[in-house]
Amino acid sequence: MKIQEYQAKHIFQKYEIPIPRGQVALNASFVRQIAEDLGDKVVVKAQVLVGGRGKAGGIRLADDPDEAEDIATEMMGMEINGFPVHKVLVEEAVDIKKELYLSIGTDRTNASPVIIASEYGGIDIEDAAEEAPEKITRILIDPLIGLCDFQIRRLAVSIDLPRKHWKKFTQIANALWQIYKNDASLVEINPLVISEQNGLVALDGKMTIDDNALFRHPELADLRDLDMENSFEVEAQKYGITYVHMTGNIGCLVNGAGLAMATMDILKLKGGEPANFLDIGGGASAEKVSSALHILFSDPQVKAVLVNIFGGITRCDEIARGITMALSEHNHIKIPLVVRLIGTNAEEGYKILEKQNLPVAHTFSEAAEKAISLSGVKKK
Amino acid sequence: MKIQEYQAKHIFQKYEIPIPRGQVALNASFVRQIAEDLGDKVVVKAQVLVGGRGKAGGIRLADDPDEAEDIATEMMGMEINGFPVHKVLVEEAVDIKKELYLSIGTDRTNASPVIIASEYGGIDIEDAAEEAPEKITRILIDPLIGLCDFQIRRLAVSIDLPRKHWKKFTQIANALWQIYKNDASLVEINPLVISEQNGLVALDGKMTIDDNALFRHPELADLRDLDMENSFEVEAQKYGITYVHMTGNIGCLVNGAGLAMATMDILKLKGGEPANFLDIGGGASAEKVSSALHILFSDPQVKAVLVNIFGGITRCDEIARGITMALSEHNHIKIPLVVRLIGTNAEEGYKILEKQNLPVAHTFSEAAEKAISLSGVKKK
Amino acid sequence: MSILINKETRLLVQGITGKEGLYHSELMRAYGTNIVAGVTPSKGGEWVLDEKIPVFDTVQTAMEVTEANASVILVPAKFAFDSIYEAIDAHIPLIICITEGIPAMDMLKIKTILKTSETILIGPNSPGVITPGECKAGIIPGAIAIPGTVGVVSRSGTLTYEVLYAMKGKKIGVSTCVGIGGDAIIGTGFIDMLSMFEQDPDTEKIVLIGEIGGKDEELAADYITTEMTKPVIAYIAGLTAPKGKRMGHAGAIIEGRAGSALQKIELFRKAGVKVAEYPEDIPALL
Amino acid sequence: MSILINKETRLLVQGITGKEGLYHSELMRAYGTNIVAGVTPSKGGEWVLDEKIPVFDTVQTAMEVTEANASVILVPAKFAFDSIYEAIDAHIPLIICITEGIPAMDMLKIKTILKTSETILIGPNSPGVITPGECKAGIIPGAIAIPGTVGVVSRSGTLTYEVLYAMKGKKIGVSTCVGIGGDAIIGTGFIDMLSMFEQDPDTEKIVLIGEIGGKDEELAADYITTEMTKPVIAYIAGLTAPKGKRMGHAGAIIEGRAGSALQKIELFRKAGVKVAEYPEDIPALL
Repeated sequence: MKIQEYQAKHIFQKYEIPIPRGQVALNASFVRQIAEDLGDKVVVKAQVLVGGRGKAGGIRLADDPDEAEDIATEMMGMEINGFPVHKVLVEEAVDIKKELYLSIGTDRTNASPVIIASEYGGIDIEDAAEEAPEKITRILIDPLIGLCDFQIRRLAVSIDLPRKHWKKFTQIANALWQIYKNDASLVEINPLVISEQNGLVALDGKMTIDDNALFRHPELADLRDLDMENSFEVEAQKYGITYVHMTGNIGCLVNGAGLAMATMDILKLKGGEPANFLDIGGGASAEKVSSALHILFSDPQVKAVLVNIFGGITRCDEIARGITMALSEHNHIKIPLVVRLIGTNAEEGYKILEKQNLPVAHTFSEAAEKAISLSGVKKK
Repeated sequence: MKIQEYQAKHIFQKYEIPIPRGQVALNASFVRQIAEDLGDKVVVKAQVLVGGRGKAGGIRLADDPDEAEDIATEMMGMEINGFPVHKVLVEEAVDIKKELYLSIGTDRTNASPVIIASEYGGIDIEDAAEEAPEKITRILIDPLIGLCDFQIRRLAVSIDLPRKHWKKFTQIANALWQIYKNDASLVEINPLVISEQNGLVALDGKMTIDDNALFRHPELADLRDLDMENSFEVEAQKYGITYVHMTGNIGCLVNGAGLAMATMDILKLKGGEPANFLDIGGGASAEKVSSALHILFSDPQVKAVLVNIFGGITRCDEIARGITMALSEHNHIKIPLVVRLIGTNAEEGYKILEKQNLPVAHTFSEAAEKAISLSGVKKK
Repeated sequence: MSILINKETRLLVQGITGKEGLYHSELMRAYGTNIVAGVTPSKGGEWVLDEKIPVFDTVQTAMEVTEANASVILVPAKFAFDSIYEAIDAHIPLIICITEGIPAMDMLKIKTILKTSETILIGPNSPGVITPGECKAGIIPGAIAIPGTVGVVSRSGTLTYEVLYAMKGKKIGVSTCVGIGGDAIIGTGFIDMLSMFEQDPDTEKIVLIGEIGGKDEELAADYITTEMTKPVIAYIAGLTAPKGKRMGHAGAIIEGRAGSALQKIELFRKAGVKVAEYPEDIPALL
Repeated sequence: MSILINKETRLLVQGITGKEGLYHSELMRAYGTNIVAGVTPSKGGEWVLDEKIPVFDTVQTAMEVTEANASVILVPAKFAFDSIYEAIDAHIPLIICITEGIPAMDMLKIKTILKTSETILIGPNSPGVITPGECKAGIIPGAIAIPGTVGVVSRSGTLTYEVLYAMKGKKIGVSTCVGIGGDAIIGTGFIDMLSMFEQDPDTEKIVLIGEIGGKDEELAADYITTEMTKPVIAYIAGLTAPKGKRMGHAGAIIEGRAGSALQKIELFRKAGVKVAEYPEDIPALL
C-alpha cells in the first residue's frame, strides 16, 4: 500500500525527521490560508500516488498567497498521469544547496533490507543508477541486528556529506530504519536536501506499507487513500478479490495469480486485450464469484468475460453456482461469458451451467479464442 | 545492581505482569492504613536485598490492620542477615493453589539469555535444581531474535501448566523478556503462583540491572537503594572505586580486580584477614588514591593498610602523591601502611614516600607479611 | 526417485486442527502421504483424522515422539513466523510453508535464521510439493499428476496445475513438482531446485514456471548456462502485466526496470531454454 | 612463533584519537608494533602519531587502504557494540577489545554475530595481547615480558603483569601473553587459547591465570585432561571472595553454587595442572 507524500511526512515528523513546515489542503481557499500562515514563498504539491508529478506540473512555486491559491485552483482540476488531483500539500519553500537520496527498501535477491544513499538526489534513483552507478551506495542491513551507526557512516562518507550534517544524517537514517522495520516495505527521501538555513530536510517522502503486516498496525490501514485508487480495485478489495485494472475489453475471472496472468497473456497473444487481472483466490464461494462478476459487468470497457478456473481447493460447482447467481441478477446485461472449468467437480459445474447456455471451452487456447471472437462481435 | 522487591514489582506492573495489590511503607502507621485500604488479610514483607528473608521472619501474614501494624513495628527494628529493615511491602494475601518458578537470566557458559521455568516454585532454584533437576526447564534465547511463543509453549508444557493459564503465562514470559532485553541481567518471579481467584500472580519478584547499561536507562539508576548498601561501598562508588566490604582488619588498596583478589587471598594464606576488596582501577589520580585511603582510614575495623600497585597505565609516582595527600590529611591517624610499588615510575614513587618513612616491600609475600605483622602489633 | 519428499517422508502438519489444516491433511492422507503427527498449540493430546493422528503442542515433542522428517505449515499468517522458526529450531530437515500473506519483515528474519540452519524451507505461499504416487505435502491436487521423469518447479499454484494437467493429458509423468511460492521473499529459489533435479537420477528434464518480479529467473538462466546438463523448458507468466502493480502474488510485481517477463524470457532463450508461449504448449516441448 | 599477533601484524586502532587511544597507540608504536591506521568516526583524513598514521572514518576504508589484519578497540563502552560489529562486518581476522564496561546485552548480541564470522574477538575488558619482542596490541606494559616459550593466558590485567614480572625476574620468557578479559561474556575463552598454544610450536608450557565466576576454568580443566600435551600451570584468584559480590571484574562473581576458586583449583589439580598458591610461585613451577 503506497501512501501519499503528506502522510509519509506526517510519519517522518513522528520519527523526528526534519520536514518543511506545511499542511495539506482539499481546496484552494485553504491553500491561501496556509500560505498566509507560512508567511513566505510556498510550494504547492499535488498529492497523487504516481511518479512524474514534477514534470506534469504537479509541483509549483508560489510567491505569495494569491498565487498559491491560483495554482491550487488549477491543480485541483488536473489529472496527473491519469490520477485526478484532490489534495495539495502546501509547504514553505526551502533553500536547496544540494539534493541527496536516501531510502530503505528490500533487496529481493539478497532477501535483505537495504539502505541506499546517493549524492544524486532529486531524480529517479533508477535513472541515477544508470547515469552514475558509482554514485549510489547500497548497504545490506541484517534484519535481526538492525541498522548500525557504522553503516550510516559508510553512507555519509560515500555521498561526501559534510561532517557537520553527520549527526542529523545518522538520526534520519535510524528513523528510516525504525519506520521500515515497522513493516514499511519502502521508505524513501528524495530529495533529502542540504539547506543553508535548516541543515538536512526531507523535501519529498515516499512510503509503501506491507499490506500483509497491516494486522499489526491498524493505525496504518487508515492511511489507505481510497480516492486515489481505481474504484473497481477498491470494490474488489472489499470481497478479498485481487483486481488490477487494465485497458482492454475482455474481463477475466481466474483462480490463482499465476493462472490469471497467464490468462491475460494468452488473450493478448491471440490478439485480444484483457480488461483486468482478477484472482478470486483459492476455495472461493459462489457469493465471491458473483461479486467478482458484478465488478466485471459494471466496467463499461468489458465486452466479453472469460472465466478460467482450475479446481483444486476451488470447487468448480461452486464457481458455476456463482456464475448462475450473477447472471440472474444481471439478466439485462448481455455481455457474453466464456467458461472453462477443469479439476475438482468440473463436470458438476458444467452441468449447472447447462441451463445458461453459455459457450464453454475445454482448453486454454480455445477459451481465449472464443472470448476474443465474442468481444469482437460485440464491438462491431 | 539489585533492586528491591517492591521496585521490581513496580516494573512488573508497567509490563502488565499481574502482581498482588499492595504498597510500600516506611513506617508502621502507614502499614495500618495500607492494610485498611486493602481490606482483608495482608502480607507484610521486609524489603531487604538479601536471601533467606522468609526463614528470618521477614515475611508475615496479618489478619487485620492492627496485627499488620504490630508486625511492621517489629520488622522495622529487625536486621535480616545483617541488613536492617527500613521498608516493608504490604500486600493483599493471595490464595495459592500452586507455586511455579519463572526467570530470564544469562547463561554465561553458552553466552546466551536463558529462560528457566519449574513447577518447583517458592524455593531457591538451586535447591530445586539439586532436588529435582528434571523439573527444571532451561531454554536458550537468541538475543537477536528474542523470546518466541513456541519456546514459551515448551515451558508451559514442561511445567504442566493447565491450558487455561497459557495465554497469561505467554504474556508474562514475554514481559520478562522485554524487561531482560532492556538490560536487566536477571528477572525472576519466584513464586509465580496459580491462584484460584486471580489466575497467575507474581508473588515475589527479583531483578538485577546491568550496571554497565545504566547509561541508557537513567530512570533505572534512581532505583539504587543506597540505604541498603554498605556505606563504604556507597562512598567508594562516588569516586569510581570498586569496593567490597569484608570482615578482616587489613585494608587493601590495589589497582586491578585480579590483583586485588590475589592480594586478599595472599593475606589470608599468610594468616591475615582482609578488611576489604578495593580496586582503584587503571591510571588513578592522586586524588582518587587519597579518597580510597580516606575510606579505609574511616573503617574502624582496619588496623593496617596494604597498598599493592603494579604500575602499567597507573603511575606509581601518582599513587605515592595520593598516599602523601591522604597521610597529611589524616596525620592524627596512626594506622600503619605497607606500600609495594612496581612498574611505571615505581622508583619515583618510592622516592616521594621516603619522607613518610613507611615500611615498603618489594615482593608480594613480603608486603603481605609486613601488613599482617603490623596489624597484629596494633591489635594487641 | 524424486527430490525433497518420497515414500520415506514422515510428515508433520503444523496447524492441523484448523479448517484448512484438517481439510488438506485428509486429502494428503487419502493420497497416501504418511502423516505422522500434527501440531496445534494448546491442542496437544487430541487425535485427528479418524483419531489416528496425534496432535502435539510443540514441534519438538512431535518430532521426538514420531520422528517426523518434514513439516507442512498451514497456520494463519500472523502465526507463521513462530511456526517456521519453531520448526527450524527443532532441526526438521524440510519445511513446506503453504501460508499466504506473511509480512515481508517476518520472512526477512526467517531468511537470516536459515543461514545458520540445515533446514530447507519451501515457500511460503507455496502450493506444496508432490512426488506422484509417493507423497503429497501441501495442497496440489493429487489427481493431476502421474509418476514420471519430468521435474516441475514453479512460483505459481493453479498455473502449475494447468501444466501438470496438460502433461498428464499427454501421459507425461512427473518425478517431483515443487511450488516454491509466490512471495517476494521465499525460502528456496529456482537455483536450488534446479540443482536438486540435476542431481536426481530419476529426473530427465525440468519444467520451470516463472513469472514477473524479482531476479530469480534471471539467476536461474545463468545457472542453467553454467551448471545444468538436463534440458529445461520454461514458461513465464505476466507478459501483459503493467509496471508497479502487484499481480496477486506478493512477489509478482515489476519494480522500476527489473523483473519483466520479456527480460526473463530473453535470458532463458539465451541460456538455451525452450520457452513455451502457452502453458499448454509445454508437453509438446518435452 | 607465537599466537594471534607477531611481526606480520598490521594493527588498526579503533578510537585512536581519544585520550586513551592516542596514549596507548604511542606506547604500542614505541614497542615496535606496526600500527597502520586508526579509525575515529568523523575524524577521517586526520593524521596522528607524529603525523605518520592516517585516521579513517570507517574500518572498511581503513582496511582497504592499509590492509590492516588486526584491530585494537579503545572506544568508550557505549560505542563498543558498533565498533566491534563494524570490525566483524569488515572481516578483520582479529579484534582485541580493551574497552571495559560494555553492557552484557551488547556482548550477547556480538557473540551471536560471531557465530557466523571467522573473526576472533579477544576481550572485552582485556589488557590486550603481547608477543614479546614482536608486537604488543593493547595496554600490557611492554617492559615486563621477555621473549620465550611460555604462553600466558589470563582473565586479569595487573595480576598478569605481576606474573610476567615475576617470570622476567627469573629470566623466563613468554611466547605470547593473552588477556582474555574480565567480563562475564567474552569473545574467546581459555579453551580456544589453550588450543592455539598447544598448536604453536614455539610454546612449551602454558600459564593460565583464572579467577572466580563462570565455568571457563572448569571447562579448561576438562580440555586439558583430554586435549593438551603441554604442561599447564595455573593460578586462581578469589579464594577469599564472598558469594554474590562482584569483585571488580564484571565476570568475577560467585553465583549461587558455581564459580568458586576452590572448585576451580580442585578441578585443575585433578587435571594434572600445577596450581600456584601465590602468583610469585609461578616461575618456580615452570
